[in-house]
Amino acid sequence: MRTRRQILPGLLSLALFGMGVSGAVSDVHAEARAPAAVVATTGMIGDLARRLGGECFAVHTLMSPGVDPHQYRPAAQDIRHFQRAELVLYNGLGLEGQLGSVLAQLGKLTPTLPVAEEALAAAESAGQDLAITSDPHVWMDVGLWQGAIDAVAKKLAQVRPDCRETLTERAADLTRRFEALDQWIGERVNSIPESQRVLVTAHDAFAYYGRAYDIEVRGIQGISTTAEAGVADIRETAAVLVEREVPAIFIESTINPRTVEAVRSAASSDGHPVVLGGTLYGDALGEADGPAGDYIGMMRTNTHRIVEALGGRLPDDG
Amino acid sequence: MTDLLISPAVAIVLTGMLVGAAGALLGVFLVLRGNSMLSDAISHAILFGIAIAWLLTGATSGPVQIFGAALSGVLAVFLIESVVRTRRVRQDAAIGLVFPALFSLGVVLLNVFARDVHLDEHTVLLGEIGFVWLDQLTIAGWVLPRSVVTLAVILAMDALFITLFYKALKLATFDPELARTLGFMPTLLFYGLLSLVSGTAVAAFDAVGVVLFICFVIVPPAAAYLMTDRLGVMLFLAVAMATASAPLGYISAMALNVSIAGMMALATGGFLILALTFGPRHGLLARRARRRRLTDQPTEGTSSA
Amino acid sequence: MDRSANSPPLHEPDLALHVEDLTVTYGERPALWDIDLDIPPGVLAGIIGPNGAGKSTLIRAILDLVRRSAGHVRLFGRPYRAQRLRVGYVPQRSSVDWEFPTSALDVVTMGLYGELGWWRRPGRSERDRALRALEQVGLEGLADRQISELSGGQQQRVFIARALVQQADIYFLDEPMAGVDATTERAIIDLLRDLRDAGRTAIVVHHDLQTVRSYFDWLILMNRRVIAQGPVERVYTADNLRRTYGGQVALLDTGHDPAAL
Amino acid sequence: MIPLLSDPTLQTVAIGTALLGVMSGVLGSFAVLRRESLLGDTLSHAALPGVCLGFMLTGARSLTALMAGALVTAMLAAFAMVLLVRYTRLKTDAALGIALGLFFALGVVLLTHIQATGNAAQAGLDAFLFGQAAALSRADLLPMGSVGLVAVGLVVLLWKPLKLLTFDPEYAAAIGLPVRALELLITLLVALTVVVGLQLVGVVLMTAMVIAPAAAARQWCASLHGMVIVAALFGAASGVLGGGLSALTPGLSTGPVIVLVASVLALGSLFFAPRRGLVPAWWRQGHRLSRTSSDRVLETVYQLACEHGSGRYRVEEGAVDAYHGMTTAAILTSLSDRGLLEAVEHMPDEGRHWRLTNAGMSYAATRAGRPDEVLGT
Repeated sequence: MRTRRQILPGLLSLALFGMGVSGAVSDVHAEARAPAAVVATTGMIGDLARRLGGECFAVHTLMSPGVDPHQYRPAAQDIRHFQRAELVLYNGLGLEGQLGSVLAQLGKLTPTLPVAEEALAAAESAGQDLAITSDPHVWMDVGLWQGAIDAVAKKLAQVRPDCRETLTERAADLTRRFEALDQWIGERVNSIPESQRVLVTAHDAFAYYGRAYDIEVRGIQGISTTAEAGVADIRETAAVLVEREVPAIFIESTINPRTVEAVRSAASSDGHPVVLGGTLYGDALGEADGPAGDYIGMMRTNTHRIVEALGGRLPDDG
Repeated sequence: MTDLLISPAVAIVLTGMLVGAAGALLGVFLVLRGNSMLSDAISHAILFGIAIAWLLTGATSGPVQIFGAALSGVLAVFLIESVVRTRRVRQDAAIGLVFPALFSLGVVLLNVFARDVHLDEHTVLLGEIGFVWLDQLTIAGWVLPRSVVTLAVILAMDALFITLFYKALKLATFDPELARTLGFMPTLLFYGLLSLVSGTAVAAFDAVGVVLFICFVIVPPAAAYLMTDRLGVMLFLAVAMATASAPLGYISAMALNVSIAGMMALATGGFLILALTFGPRHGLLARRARRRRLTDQPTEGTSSA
Repeated sequence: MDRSANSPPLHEPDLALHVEDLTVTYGERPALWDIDLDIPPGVLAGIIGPNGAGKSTLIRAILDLVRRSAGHVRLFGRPYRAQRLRVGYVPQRSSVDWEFPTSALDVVTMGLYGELGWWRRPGRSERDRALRALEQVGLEGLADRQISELSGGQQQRVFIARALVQQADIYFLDEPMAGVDATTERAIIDLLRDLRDAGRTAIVVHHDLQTVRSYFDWLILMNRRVIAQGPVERVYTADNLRRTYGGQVALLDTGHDPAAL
Repeated sequence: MIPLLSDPTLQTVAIGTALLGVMSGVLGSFAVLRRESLLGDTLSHAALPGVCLGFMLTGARSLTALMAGALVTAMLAAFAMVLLVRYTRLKTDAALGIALGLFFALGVVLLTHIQATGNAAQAGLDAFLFGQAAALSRADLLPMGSVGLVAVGLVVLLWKPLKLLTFDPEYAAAIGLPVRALELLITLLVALTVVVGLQLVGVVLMTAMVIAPAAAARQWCASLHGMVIVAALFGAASGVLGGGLSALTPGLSTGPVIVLVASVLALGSLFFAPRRGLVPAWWRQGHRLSRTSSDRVLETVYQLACEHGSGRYRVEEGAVDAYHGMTTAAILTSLSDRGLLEAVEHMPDEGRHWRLTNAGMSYAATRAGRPDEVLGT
């Protein structure tokens, strides 16, 4: 007995097929000169593409500020952006989880580029010894991240050959600015007294930063945010703070601050007052209009807060 | 996008319909047996299977992980049944004892052994219907989304099991003791059903995520249960509502720019509310109408038990 | 449904039901102890005893629904496994969920599922046999009625029709008269009498002592062990009733019951 | 290293989880007995939409707003479940599943809506559902303590009506108790416990804390007040033990360890609880075995033979086991070694059978004080 209600959904699904199929077909014939659609998963990659691509490309970033890549759930329109994308830039090395391995396969249909893996490959070919290879947070080392500029620029040029000159020009300019940034961070972090140069955060996002700028890094819990800290993790981290007399500990923008607060109070109650050194931007950029709205801004803000809280010197030009 | 056989929109909706049909088909028997919460238990037990599969093989994704996850679903069901068999704990408490323990064991194992490896449910199971069309494979020259292929096979297996054992399942669900006296093996059937639920669950988690699967297994069968008194019609209605929820969910998700799986799940909720109010016999309106008729002619009332 | 030709040799084939040394334990205490029963064919037998006497357990042990610690059961000389299709079972009404989406006719057809085996679907002939069984219990008008809309008495008669449809030789009924109205009770007992007159055997767990003498021609009084069994007029005595219902019954004359620690 | 016991972090975690353990033990007992043990699971998932609404309304991640939102949607889910069970033929498990699935789906929808609007303050919003037990702070103890006091206080205050409601709702309604109000009160208290516990220990732990302590206590006590007290103790013990264990080595996340401790307690109770435990039953059997002399077993065989009127009566071993409530194989073999019994076949039974030898018969007869009576062969 098919009641009236059952026939209705059947009709609806037929209508949908028509709309879905036609939607995809009309986009392909869009005017070539319009900016090529590029999709970037993380804010850092989106910023890189935007700075290189300029008006030739329309870059859509999936993970908006404050969104933890491990907990990212796409909204419906994100799918449409993916459909229309002529290039997909993603981080790789497991940051996006299973989506990353799926995107790797997408390469057959649409050009994709694992930016973090490219950065590591560039560094390897330049003879750098890479201590860490499985950690996806490559953008934390400006020097390494810089390696990805040329790979991204080349990929963008393949999509829009007519923008090749502006791309190489912007790539060179960006490389210079990254080098300056890399240097600036190195000096600033170096100004922190050796003994208390310990960066404690909620999860291990800053390993590359520590290796590149010679600062010891400790995360309270493992790499993936779904792991949960134990009391021993809290006590052990607090003990390090007390032992090394580290003045500050940092919250991350995408992580629940409870574990950091627990370590801070554990260390303080043990006779060594520790201060919250402000919010660092680990896995995502800050507010678009805020100081950490773009990659360079993010790295400067992070460094600024780390150096200031840990007792380093910040010349006024900072 | 290059020449895809099926446009992403169709791939997403098709995957949703396949999961809906498979989930609802098995869900009818789970709801009638009073085991609907097993679907939630299986979804949490998966992490334990992932941890064990990684410890044994080091794989962070791929078929061995999928198999490990399905196996841990069946393990959870077996442990729940053994706890219930001691007759000291009821089934709902047994479910609530077993799956948190398995989940926690999984978390501790991952935390201790895989501390620096990127491994959790997200790395093994995609669990996002929005991206199913990205994952293609070619069969005999046809480029098809992998999830559509796997789910079509799973749906076929579920449908085959249900049609083949329809009589035995019906009797074993209604009156397990009589089934045993007539020579059927209700416990064996039950384990067969739940292994299929576990396998379907893992494939569904990979394609659409936990939430949508649990909704498809419980909500359409419950809605159908309120609309009919025939098992065959209940199966048909449950599958129909589940498959209809996929396109409805997709359209509303696109309109509101929210999670597609989430809206598909809410669409099944919409059907439930429809069934609740307009259900021919058990709906609220029908019930109120019958009560009004009773008060008009008090003598001729049918005593419904 | 193993109709294997090489079933075990006949043992007391002339008896409808032969039970020897049957013992069943729940946890640490025997629920049934050293039960010996011999029931001739063509009788309407009642099983009576206090609550916890193991009446239901006895039937379920005979039907292999409960594991036996000791002893064996023979129906017409063969174990239950080989006689499945000749046995009709009417469980307690409370053992199923009557909200299950099915009709009265459907439930009765389920009685034939054993005969049909795993694969064959019930066809026209099965439906007719089920309809005839419903007529026997006077419910042919309610064939398509959803079972939750039947009264207690009607549900009980559907269960009986489900056993009748098998045209079995021996029927086990677990408290069929519990919680049914007087008219249904009379209809059920008339049915059982027709079965007996047709040479079938019916074994009924019963609780209402007033009706024992008029309903049954064979009687078993038990309280975890058999106190007495035989024709009603011989065993339905004040002494047997006192020994059956007089509280805890010693399993053996050794005076103590070691299992009851 | 700071000595373990005086360590402030461990103290806070121990106190906090102990408090939570008491609350979930007390209320869990009612949930388990009312066959709504998975209420904790459903309400934990149903809190997500509330958390999102709380965030969307206040635009910031203020704790009170999120918890208030979580409580509201958890209660709505509980209310929907109760309505479904009362006004339709759906049973509790289906109603729980529906409430869980649909409310969690709504939560995911709202979450993606917030993510799409790119509001940076949303960081770690759904991490709210995956609490960090180890990250308990002193500031959390006060609200938890007060909520706990209110919940347990109400249960003590309304003890008799709640007890009657749990065991015999029909009778409670018959004598005029406001059954519906009481049912909603219990569900509200469980929801309160879940919401308070949720962001401290997370969804899965809350599900376990509502069930494991109560299920464990159920094996030790027959009375409700006994069960509730023991459940509270088990809950507190799981918290303290779990916290302590996870303080030993890094990497042991506190929440899951607490769940494992609670599960071990429950499993242990299943096996070792004196009255209902499986092991004490085996122990009683062993104890009985040591106290039961072989003469007693011989007497059983002899009595059975007398009852069956023939000395040659073959007794099945299973029957002797059943009578003595233990496995008597060893004793029977020792008796046959002494020539008092002999093993025999007794078709068509499957089990082994024993029969008195002549020597056995006379020995048993003299012991039974009837030396002259020799049974027919």
